[in-house]
Amino acid sequence: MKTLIARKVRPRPALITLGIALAALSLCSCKPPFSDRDDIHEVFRFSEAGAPITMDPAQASTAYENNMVTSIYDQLYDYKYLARPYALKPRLATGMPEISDDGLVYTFQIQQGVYYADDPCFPDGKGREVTVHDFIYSMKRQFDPAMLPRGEWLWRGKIKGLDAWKAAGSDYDQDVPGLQALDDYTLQITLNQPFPQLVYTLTMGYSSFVPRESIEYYGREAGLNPVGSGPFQLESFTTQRAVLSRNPNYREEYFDLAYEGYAPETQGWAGLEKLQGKRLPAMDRVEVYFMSESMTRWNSLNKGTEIHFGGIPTELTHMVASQLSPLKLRPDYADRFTGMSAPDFGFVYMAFNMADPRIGHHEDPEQDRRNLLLRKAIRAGFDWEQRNRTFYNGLGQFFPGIIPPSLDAYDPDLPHTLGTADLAQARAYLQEGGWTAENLPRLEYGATANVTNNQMFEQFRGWMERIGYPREKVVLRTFATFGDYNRAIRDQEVMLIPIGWGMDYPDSQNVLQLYYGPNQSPGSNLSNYDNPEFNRLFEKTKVMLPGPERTALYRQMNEILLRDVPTISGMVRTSPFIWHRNVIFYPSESPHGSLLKYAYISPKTAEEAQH
Amino acid sequence: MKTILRNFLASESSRESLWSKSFRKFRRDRFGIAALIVVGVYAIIALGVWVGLWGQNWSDISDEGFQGISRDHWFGTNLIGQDIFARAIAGTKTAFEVGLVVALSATLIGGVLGAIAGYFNGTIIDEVIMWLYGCIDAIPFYLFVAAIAFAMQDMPYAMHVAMIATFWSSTCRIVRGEVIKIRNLEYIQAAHAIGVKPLTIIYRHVTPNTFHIMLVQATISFVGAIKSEVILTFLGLGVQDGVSWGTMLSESINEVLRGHFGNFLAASGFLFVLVIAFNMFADALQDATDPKKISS
Amino acid sequence: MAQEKPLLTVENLSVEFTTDSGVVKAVDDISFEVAAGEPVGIVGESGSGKSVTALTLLQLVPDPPGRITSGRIELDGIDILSKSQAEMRQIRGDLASMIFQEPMTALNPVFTIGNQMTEVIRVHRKVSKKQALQLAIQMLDTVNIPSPEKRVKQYPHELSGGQRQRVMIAMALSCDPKLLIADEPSTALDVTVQAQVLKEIHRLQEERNMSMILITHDLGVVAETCKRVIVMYKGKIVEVAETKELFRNPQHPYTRTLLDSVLTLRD
Amino acid sequence: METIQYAIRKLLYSIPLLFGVTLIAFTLMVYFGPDLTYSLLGKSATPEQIESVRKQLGYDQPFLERYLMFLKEVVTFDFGNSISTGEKVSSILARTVPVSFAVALPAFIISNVLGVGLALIAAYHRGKLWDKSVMVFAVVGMSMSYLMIVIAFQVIFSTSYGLNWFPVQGWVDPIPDYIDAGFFETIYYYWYYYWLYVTVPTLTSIFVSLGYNTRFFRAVIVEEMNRDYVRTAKAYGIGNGRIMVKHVLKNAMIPIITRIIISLPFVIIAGNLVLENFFGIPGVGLVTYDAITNGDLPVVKAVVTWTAIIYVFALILTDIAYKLIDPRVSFTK
Repeated sequence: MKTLIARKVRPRPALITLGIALAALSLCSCKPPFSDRDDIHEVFRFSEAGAPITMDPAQASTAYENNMVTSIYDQLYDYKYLARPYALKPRLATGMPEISDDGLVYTFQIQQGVYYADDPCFPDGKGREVTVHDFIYSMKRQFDPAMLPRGEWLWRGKIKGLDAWKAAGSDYDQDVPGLQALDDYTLQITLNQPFPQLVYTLTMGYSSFVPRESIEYYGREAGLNPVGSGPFQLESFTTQRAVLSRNPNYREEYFDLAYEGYAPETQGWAGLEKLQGKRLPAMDRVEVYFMSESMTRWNSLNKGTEIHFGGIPTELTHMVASQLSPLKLRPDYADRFTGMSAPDFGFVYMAFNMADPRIGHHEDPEQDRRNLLLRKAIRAGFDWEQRNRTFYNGLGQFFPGIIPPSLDAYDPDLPHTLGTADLAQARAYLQEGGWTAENLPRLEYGATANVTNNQMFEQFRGWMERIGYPREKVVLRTFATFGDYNRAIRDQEVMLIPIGWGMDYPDSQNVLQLYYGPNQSPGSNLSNYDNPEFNRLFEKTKVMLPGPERTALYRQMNEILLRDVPTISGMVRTSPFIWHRNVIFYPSESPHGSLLKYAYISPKTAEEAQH
Repeated sequence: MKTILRNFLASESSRESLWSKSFRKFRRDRFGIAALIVVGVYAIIALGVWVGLWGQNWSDISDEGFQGISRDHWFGTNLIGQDIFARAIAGTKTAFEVGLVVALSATLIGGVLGAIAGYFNGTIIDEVIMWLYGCIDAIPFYLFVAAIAFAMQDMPYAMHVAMIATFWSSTCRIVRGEVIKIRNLEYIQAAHAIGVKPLTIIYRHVTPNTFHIMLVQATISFVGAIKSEVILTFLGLGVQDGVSWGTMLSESINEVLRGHFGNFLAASGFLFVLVIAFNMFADALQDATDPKKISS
Repeated sequence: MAQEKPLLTVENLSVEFTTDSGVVKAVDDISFEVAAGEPVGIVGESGSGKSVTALTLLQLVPDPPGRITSGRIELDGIDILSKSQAEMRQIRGDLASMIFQEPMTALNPVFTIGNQMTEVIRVHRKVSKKQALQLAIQMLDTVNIPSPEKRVKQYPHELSGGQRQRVMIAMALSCDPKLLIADEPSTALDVTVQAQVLKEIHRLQEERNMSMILITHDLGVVAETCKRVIVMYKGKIVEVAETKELFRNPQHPYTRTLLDSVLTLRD
Repeated sequence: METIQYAIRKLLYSIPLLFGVTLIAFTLMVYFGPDLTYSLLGKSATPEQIESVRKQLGYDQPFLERYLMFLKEVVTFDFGNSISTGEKVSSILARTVPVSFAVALPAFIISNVLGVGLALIAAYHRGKLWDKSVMVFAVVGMSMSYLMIVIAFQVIFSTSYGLNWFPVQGWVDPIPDYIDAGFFETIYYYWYYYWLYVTVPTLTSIFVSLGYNTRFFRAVIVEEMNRDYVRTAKAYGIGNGRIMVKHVLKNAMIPIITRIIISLPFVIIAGNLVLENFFGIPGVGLVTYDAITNGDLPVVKAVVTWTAIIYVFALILTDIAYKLIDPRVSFTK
């Protein structure tokens, strides 16, 4: 047996080589597919910090949502692209409304021959013509609780019969006296009392023209399947990205510089002439990316190939820009980007919960007086100027009271010293009120849990320590979500409420209503401020047409707020934006929504291409 | 009866020798000792913060943010002008607090439940405990922690509770397995036979034999807790009012691109050194207390 | 026989172990010879260094903690200690084979008997899988395992302890080693099975005319199988003698205590 | 047959587990979870509106009623529509789970294979330099915070501050309609973009998990190497490499496979929310996290339930794997 079997020569043990398929990684050196094709569509890529949740005009309420809704749906009016201060222009309406002498009846004409985008919700998949019935339907939806509407408060009690319609059970077959279609293209709105801001509200996404077919066809998923007559239609939508493509049924609209309020001396740098005469939307395809991490957002923009337009993260502003107002980019960025700072159409402020007897209104007049002094002391210790420097690159703009500089009732003569801390004054107030480290109430500062809020709180605590507040008496109450924070505010449980207000239209009424007594939580009066004098003035101005008389009253109300200190306000934030050099764009914060149709990537000239 | 007693004594003495042997073995592990010293230094730092010796100025703000490195500010200052070094020092206390609270509670709960489950192996008690940790294991960690943190929001210990609620299960599983083994040993059977009450057996004879496992598990939980704290804080579920390395790292995310590495370096440096020391300590501890390794 | 060169020569072998409590000399300067075809017993209580000696013969002492500090081993003219691990692999299982004490764990539980046996055969012999399996079945038959064709497809846990030890023997002998080292081959088995297995080893050793080193703590086992006995105590060889001579006239006091224990048990 | 019977029996046994998971999830995430009411209201709400929304969300129902509703959803696998977007939960999962899976899978496979490989190398050279290097690497890897690695890797691989090889964020687009791509072009297109987007997240998660995997696998393998059969194999001249790869590895497979399979459901369903957040990947991790933070209960309920179900299946799968590996395992006990 032994002879039969040869001794085997053992091979050396083969080394266990871990051949991992990292070959895939080498692909970064090869060419992207289709990159040599010249018919690849140019896409405008836009980034935002947050994502829309729904695109149903009845519900869309955030800036992100409004941006989408106004790109997809048409409203009666819009703002001019370039005019500052903001100026209205008709969108679906053919002109400004005819208003009756008593200011109660508005008559609107809309364009004929405007069609919805094609969609399976229509009988043969073809978009039908837009009529004023769609507007009436949309307004009724705001008063139908089943639609979970969010814009109802704008028109509450204002349109004749609409609240009664809601009370009667929101039956869409029932007529509303205040919303009448005289014919398919003529709309008549009748008000209960004058509402000078009505036309402003008709630019908002809430008042879009919505085809009833689509809402009924898509049911609960209507918010994901918007069907409008606007410049774009929604191609796809995930939590990370929305893709908009040109609505082929979109009416002919051409860009006119002069009409949009172009001011060559201040806007000439933006290259907007290249847009002149272009049919809108200027791009076939727009991709909106939602990136909550500002680091990701910036990396993606700075790369030069991914995102065309975005904001500069606050933390990086100094690295990117040599000068902020007006924005001047550093040379290495200026080669690639154009930039501009645009002030927010809104502001941040810190409200005191006046319903909290520890700091707000108090039955006992003496305690009420002491509380006022405490609020004054806190305001004197609050350093907007430093907050601006640390969190807003000094780009923010402080304003006393509640009327921000972008509104005509803004009073430039108000004391701006309130914007900087005055420690001596603060301590004097505390002393006057008999407040000592022992008897000072605990300050509870509310916020949703995140890093920036935490830092803002710590800064606030630092200020309070400076005016003599013991560290342990300034505490942070965090909330996991904004919804929970909001609930606590509306339940009047939060003592110090740092919050922001995004304005809905350029009229001070929109901000003064924040202190109107009947608007107390759960309404928009988060401070739960209630002053009969203020309330009386508010009711008086509510129905007044714009004019010097109303402006004077607005200013008077603002001064009452400064005197009573229900709030420490406020600051208008300004965001620096940058975009690739070949992109033609002029950014703005709300009230604008539908800016995306103006975004344009200009083809490179031969010279530029060589460069 | 005599033999039973002798067995008892033998087991007691062998346990004693196991600990002294482990100690001897650990003492020879140079890495282990070095790691322990590092952990000790951190513990002293944390203790100092706790009693108020240093790191008390972590919340003081100054007018200028992002100051560079100077004698006053060893790692510079952060956005709102707070001294990063003081914050890192104060963060040590937070880390130890989170680590200790979570490690001790989770190990205690896991150990006790594991011992009970193991001792009553096969009975309904065992089934219930197994069911409980089965359920917890079936829910993804971050979802579970986030859910607890939300449900308990506004309570300063929400994060701790969340981590304890998830961390105990692995200790419980391991201790249970070990106890099932121990339970079948002669002397436990004997104790049982002479009528010693089950709880007494568990307390006197079973749990002491799982201490080495619990010790190692506690070190692992400690590291797990301070690492999870970072992610949870980043997600907004962690430390709310106070300072931790997690807050600092979250702050640093947007600072590194701007070229301010103070927060990032301080927090990740402090965290990294502690975690690596703890990991090495845990390793050395495991080596030293592993009876299999002692007998060989 | 005496003039012939011995198959195995061990000279001045010392092995040390590093333990928690310091360095221990497991084998201390031992020398012995095993002639071709000769069965030799190594006897000693546990810890006397006999197992370590056996492992050292095939360079199987784990290093660390074990370390061969001095000595020379010559097996069939090969200087074992100068060989690399790779070279040793060709020797193990082929020139010299080993049987272990614990048949329950010494076989890999997750492979079939046939798989494990053919693997050993194919490591040393250039044969096909089929041929190797054939050989394995033949070997199982040789060690008197009933229906070996069936057995090769079974897993270790499906066999009884005695059968498993027979499988080990079959495996050890499958490449016709010149030296068989049996480390307590029967200790873990039932008393009745013990005798059968020992008889089997004895028979095969004689049939094949192998040299054998039988390691045991039980002098009784040696008495039946080995001509010569080496007694080890605390790492040292304390006595080497013909088996009969040893039983009749033990020289070393330790041997006498060992003998006493055998005799008392037999009583 | 025996296996199927076993699986069915095991499934029945897992009903209490599912019950427990749903109860815990319900109590924590639904009953005490975030309140969506105010997110669904406008800027200025009236108490009646609040009441109406709470009613529509079912918040006014008692605990038991709501839990029973949930159980009914579990039994019928119909979790309805997301509260916030209105999208069907099933379509959310269908859209996002494959993406998370595609992102997690390469990292999962590579880090386990690499982990086993490194563990084998370390165990093979136990106590030597190789072992020590691997273990130091593992401990260092384990000691780094996830957040640190994500930040560093994004900067290093994807930005103009670093190598700039990969996109910062994003996910594979379908080929545009107007391009008619051939079969191979299509394959190349998806292959190319898939790796383009998945590489950096993959490297990140490999880096994060490799240390843990290697250490665990090494411990398992070392323990297995001390077994008697290894000594036997050695004594019969079988090479060390072969012993490691054939004998030791197969025996060590049971703990290895347990770890791998048990972690699989979390990889698929729970996704990886930090990664998805930083790299802009439309996966299920982020959707779930958003759902928890927004209080979008239908999504949370669906994800938790599905995870638990898949977890149970994974447990059964591990038991079956045991049987395949270890002939001693029997289901009939």
